[in-house]
Amino acid sequence: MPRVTRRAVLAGTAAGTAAAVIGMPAIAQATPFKIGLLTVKTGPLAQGGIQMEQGIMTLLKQRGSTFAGRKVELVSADTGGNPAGAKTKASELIERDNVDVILGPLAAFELLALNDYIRQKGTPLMSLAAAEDVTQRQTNPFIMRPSATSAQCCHVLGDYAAKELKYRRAATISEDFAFGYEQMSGFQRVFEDGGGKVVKKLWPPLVTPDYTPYIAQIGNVDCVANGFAGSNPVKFMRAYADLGMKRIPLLAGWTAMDDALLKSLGDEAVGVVSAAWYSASLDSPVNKQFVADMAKDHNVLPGGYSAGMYIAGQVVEAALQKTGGKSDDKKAFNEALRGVSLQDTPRGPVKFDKYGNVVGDVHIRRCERKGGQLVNTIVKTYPDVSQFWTYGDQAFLANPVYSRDYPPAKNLE
Amino acid sequence: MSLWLTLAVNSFGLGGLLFLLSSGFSLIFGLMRIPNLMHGSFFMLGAYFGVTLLDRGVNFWVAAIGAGLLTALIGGLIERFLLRRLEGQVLPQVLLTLGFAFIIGDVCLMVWTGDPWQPATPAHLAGAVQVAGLFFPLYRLVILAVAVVVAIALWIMVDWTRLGAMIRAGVDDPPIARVVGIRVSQLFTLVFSLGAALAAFAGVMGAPYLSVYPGLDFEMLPLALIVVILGGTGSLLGALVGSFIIGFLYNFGQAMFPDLAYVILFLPMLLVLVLRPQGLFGKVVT
Amino acid sequence: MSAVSGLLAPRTAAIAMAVLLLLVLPLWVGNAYYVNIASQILFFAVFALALNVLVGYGGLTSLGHAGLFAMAGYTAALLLARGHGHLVADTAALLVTVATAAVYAVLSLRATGIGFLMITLAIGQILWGIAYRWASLTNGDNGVNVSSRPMPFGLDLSGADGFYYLCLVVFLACVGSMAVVVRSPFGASLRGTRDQERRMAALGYDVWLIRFWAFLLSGFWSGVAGLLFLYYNQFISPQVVALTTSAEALLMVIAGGTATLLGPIVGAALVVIMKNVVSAYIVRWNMVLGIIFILIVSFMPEGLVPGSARLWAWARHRLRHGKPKPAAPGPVAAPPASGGKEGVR
Amino acid sequence: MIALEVRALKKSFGGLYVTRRVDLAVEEGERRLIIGPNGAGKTTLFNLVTGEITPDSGSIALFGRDITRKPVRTRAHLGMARTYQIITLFGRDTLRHNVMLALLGLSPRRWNPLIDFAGQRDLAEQAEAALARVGLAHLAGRPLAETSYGERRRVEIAMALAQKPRVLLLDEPFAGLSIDERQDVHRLLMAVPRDVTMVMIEHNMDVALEFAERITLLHFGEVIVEGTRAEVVAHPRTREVYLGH
Repeated sequence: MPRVTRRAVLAGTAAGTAAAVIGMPAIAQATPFKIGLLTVKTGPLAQGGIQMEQGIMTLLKQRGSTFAGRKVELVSADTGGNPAGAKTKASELIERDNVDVILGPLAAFELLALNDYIRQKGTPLMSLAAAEDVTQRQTNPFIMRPSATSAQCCHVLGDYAAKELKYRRAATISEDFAFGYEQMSGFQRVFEDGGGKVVKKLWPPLVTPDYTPYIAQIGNVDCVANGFAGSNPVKFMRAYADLGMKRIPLLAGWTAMDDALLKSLGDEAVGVVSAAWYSASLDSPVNKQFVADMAKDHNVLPGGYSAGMYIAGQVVEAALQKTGGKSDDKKAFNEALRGVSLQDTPRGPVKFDKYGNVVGDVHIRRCERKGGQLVNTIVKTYPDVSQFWTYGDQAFLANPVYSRDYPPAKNLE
Repeated sequence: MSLWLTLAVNSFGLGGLLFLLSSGFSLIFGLMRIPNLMHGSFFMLGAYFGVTLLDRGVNFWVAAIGAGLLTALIGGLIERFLLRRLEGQVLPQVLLTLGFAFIIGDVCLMVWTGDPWQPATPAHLAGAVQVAGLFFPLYRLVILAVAVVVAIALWIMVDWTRLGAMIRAGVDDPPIARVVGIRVSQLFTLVFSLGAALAAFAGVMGAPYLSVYPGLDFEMLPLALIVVILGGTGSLLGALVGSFIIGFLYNFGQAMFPDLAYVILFLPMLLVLVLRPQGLFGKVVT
Repeated sequence: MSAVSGLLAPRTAAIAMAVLLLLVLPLWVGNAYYVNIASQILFFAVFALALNVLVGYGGLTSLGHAGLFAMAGYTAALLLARGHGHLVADTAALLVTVATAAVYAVLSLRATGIGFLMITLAIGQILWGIAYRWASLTNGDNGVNVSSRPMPFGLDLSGADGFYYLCLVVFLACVGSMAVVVRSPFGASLRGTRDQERRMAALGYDVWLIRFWAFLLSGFWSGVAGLLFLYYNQFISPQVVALTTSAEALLMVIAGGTATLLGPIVGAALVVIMKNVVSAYIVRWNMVLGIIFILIVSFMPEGLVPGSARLWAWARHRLRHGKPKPAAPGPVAAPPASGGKEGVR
Repeated sequence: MIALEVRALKKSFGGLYVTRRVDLAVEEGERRLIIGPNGAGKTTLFNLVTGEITPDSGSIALFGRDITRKPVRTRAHLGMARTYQIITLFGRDTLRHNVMLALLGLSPRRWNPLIDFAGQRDLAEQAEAALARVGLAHLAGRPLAETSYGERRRVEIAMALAQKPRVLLLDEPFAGLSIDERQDVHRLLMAVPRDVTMVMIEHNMDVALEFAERITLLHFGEVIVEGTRAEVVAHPRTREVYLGH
């Protein structure tokens, strides 16, 4: 019987470690509900990954690690921020730890590497990563996204830039990978539909020690839209200001002006207009509680990475309430997840379209300095924004997925 | 036109930073023949030390030099107690320096978290110089100036002091240096510490515009490698020229041939290695 | 010497036991996750063994092998993505990888020692730069997906067990071929060029050509490992080509023990287990891995496998201190004449 | 027939002539001794002859065939073998393995990756025969690292002889040996049949005088004196540059 003993020991150790991680007493109940968190705790992407873990831990602490009367256990896995790691760790969570649901991963390329595997295993996954097609043309019945697709906020940003700010000529700059392409394409499409022209598109690589060679190419435009992520926005905005570019207004996607980044930014960020699905300054009781607990437990101002996982946890909780705490029937539980509709989340009301992607508010914020602190002040809210913007799913899905070449940039100079 | 000018000026700024980073690497590599794969880690560690000191309100230059000294101490200890015993054994040296690179990277993540740190550019060095309607960040020019000062200081040290004479003797012919009574082991510790200090100093100098974040170590390491290979190991002039060549290749490569930017960056290194293994300014070692 | 035949029998038995254990491993661990980890160890071991041909037997330390590993993966992935079949894609991948290895060899064999290390590193970085930035060709950071694993002879490899057995077959083929090559005249020549390059030339050997063939052999198995990696993940991205992958492979070889067959396998197991299993329990696993490397350098600079053998011999000697023992405790008797550290263990 | 002919050989390192102008003609079967003080260019001459360094000008011929531009390994295949002043053997391997490597170097089997090297009976037997010739048969299975210096010198010679060379170049084969060992090696060399032409470098003239019929005295990269044993010893230049101190 070596087999049974060995596995039992390992499972026990895993549970103990997970409990230690979330600072809970060990859970004695027979079958706790297991949440697997696919995050990044080492390497260059660790910043966002650590925030993800803090977000879900805050929710669990608020709920005393109990959803719908059932004990909840968190198993955290570090992918190291690369696709191969994500694959291995997903397999660890599903096949060794038998988790009931996965939250994460962080990066689009991780999610893309997992898509087929999740489809095959049928364990529901609540993604933070934005790889659009996973909830569009390659829709996966087990993947949901309570955060946003890449373009979901940038559609709004394009609309605001063209209609409210009346910009006519824009340059875009973002990392040379799917998340960047999808954001900037979304911006371009709506901005150009609104009468603007994207005249320059720049794609620095994910790792760029110095953005000057790119910024120097920007030229004569009314505004610059950027979609940087991770720690890159900090570097980019400083270089932008250093090169005397602040005379050209800067627009930003949600990761580029995430609230969690504010503490790393200085005056170069003042005045930047961003579109985000979450803002720490949102005035609702649930958000105030979330912000307060994050400050208390982790001494941070939460941004989308934390909020995304907090909300993903709320969705799981709501589904468990619907099933009466049961998750044995994977199919029924997955149905319950996809049918969740919540009013009170830190970002506001949340519901899901039939592709598993969230429909929710998107906020336009302007960065200001208030009492010495940088704050993203909400200036306008677009309610119930869908991943398809106003195009409708049929029409939207008839086109290819957003990429470096689609929609074609006809106005480049 | 303005684009080219901006790129050119920026190339010098980046070149200056690369020189600060790679001059120490060049000395270590030239004198001790150690492929110091933790040189990028020294850069990152120094930068973190620097931002922490700056956060406490320490003067920028004091922070930069303090970070250099702290890192020199760490580097010196590693050399004295571990690397020393591995003289001439490339494989264990690789294993050891990589092992420390892993450890330093993880310690930094633990201590300074994954958040990017970007200290404000020191007030007296901030701002931009406006020439012909173009903005050049003053700070890049400051880095260039500092690099030139450090280059001159190193040049004086290597060419005019007794220590420098010993280093030159060691670079040119280690066995002979030993025979003529140079205490090579102390010299090694000293040079290794100096290399670590220079890397850390470069880290602090770079922090206001590169920012500091996990992974910075392995971004900088290949750059230091290319510079040193290009210029020639153990040659300060080589490191200086190599730094500016890479500064230019980086800037113009990224702007003009983004698809092949890294090929453009690494191809010269390969060509030099294959066609002129001693580097552009290195001496032939017989 | 009767001691030799006396030692050979237990070795044969040990090898048989090891193969048997590997065969029943999926039944024993049962859990797909651990079977997958075992598969990873096997194909990384193939990669490390491939690198060991140069590092261990050739004395040529390559820090650019990720380029070869990924060249196979990318070639196959891109061909599959363009609608070619598995057979075509895999064959082409191996051919392209061997051709790339030839280019590596022509460029890097102008030097030895650190010069060789630097040239291979430079080539590796150039390939990384292409994978990373030439997005129209390689899809850049988004990587390339492979929708299915092949089904050779109708065997289903989509599950963990099926794929494990594929890895095992390839792994055994690799170890077997390495064992044969190492003991062959060619292997002896290669080791000779490592120890005494000038002398080998004076004895009539073509040192350059010996190293060239060794590079191709190393490239071939690196490519095979790269293909297994691709099919295991069904995905490849520029991170695979990065310097860290080359460094990791080199660490596997050095940590386990160069110029042994078992060393790279043990090294691969160490790194894979640290990365994947230990990381679930210890958040700071990178630090632990770093500390392990430093401990190995400090106490077993020749690597875990030869180091353990030395300690074991030493301990045994201490236990029977009444008996005089030859000065060099050294590795346990190797087959006659192939001698020394390089023996098949 | 002239076995080894060197004409107007010139080699300089960084402007410094190590071999200024050397002419040498060694008859087939001859025993030639090349002497000269330290720095006379003796080892450089050997390295030029074996091809480890290329001359600036001049030519080298082996049995009338020009080999000036041939790589080292080709010269080995044409029948040239050498021993080294500083021992360069394979320390981790057995004596048998060392000598087998020498045999393998001239065998097309060296490219074979599939057969078992240690199991090549014919090579092993030849190797053991070569070891027996130098009196080391009983140590064939011992790792080289566990043998004495004198034994290693003899392994050097065994390896060279095993290759059945037509021209054998010996670089200070007596260096570092005790008097007894010298005599052993000396006897060994005297027993080499006449179909092997031998050229020996020796720093110390006394040791090897009786070995050679003809002697060449090298000084500052030039041939100063050449002739029979008696002629060279009697020559005033010899006393001046060499025996004088």
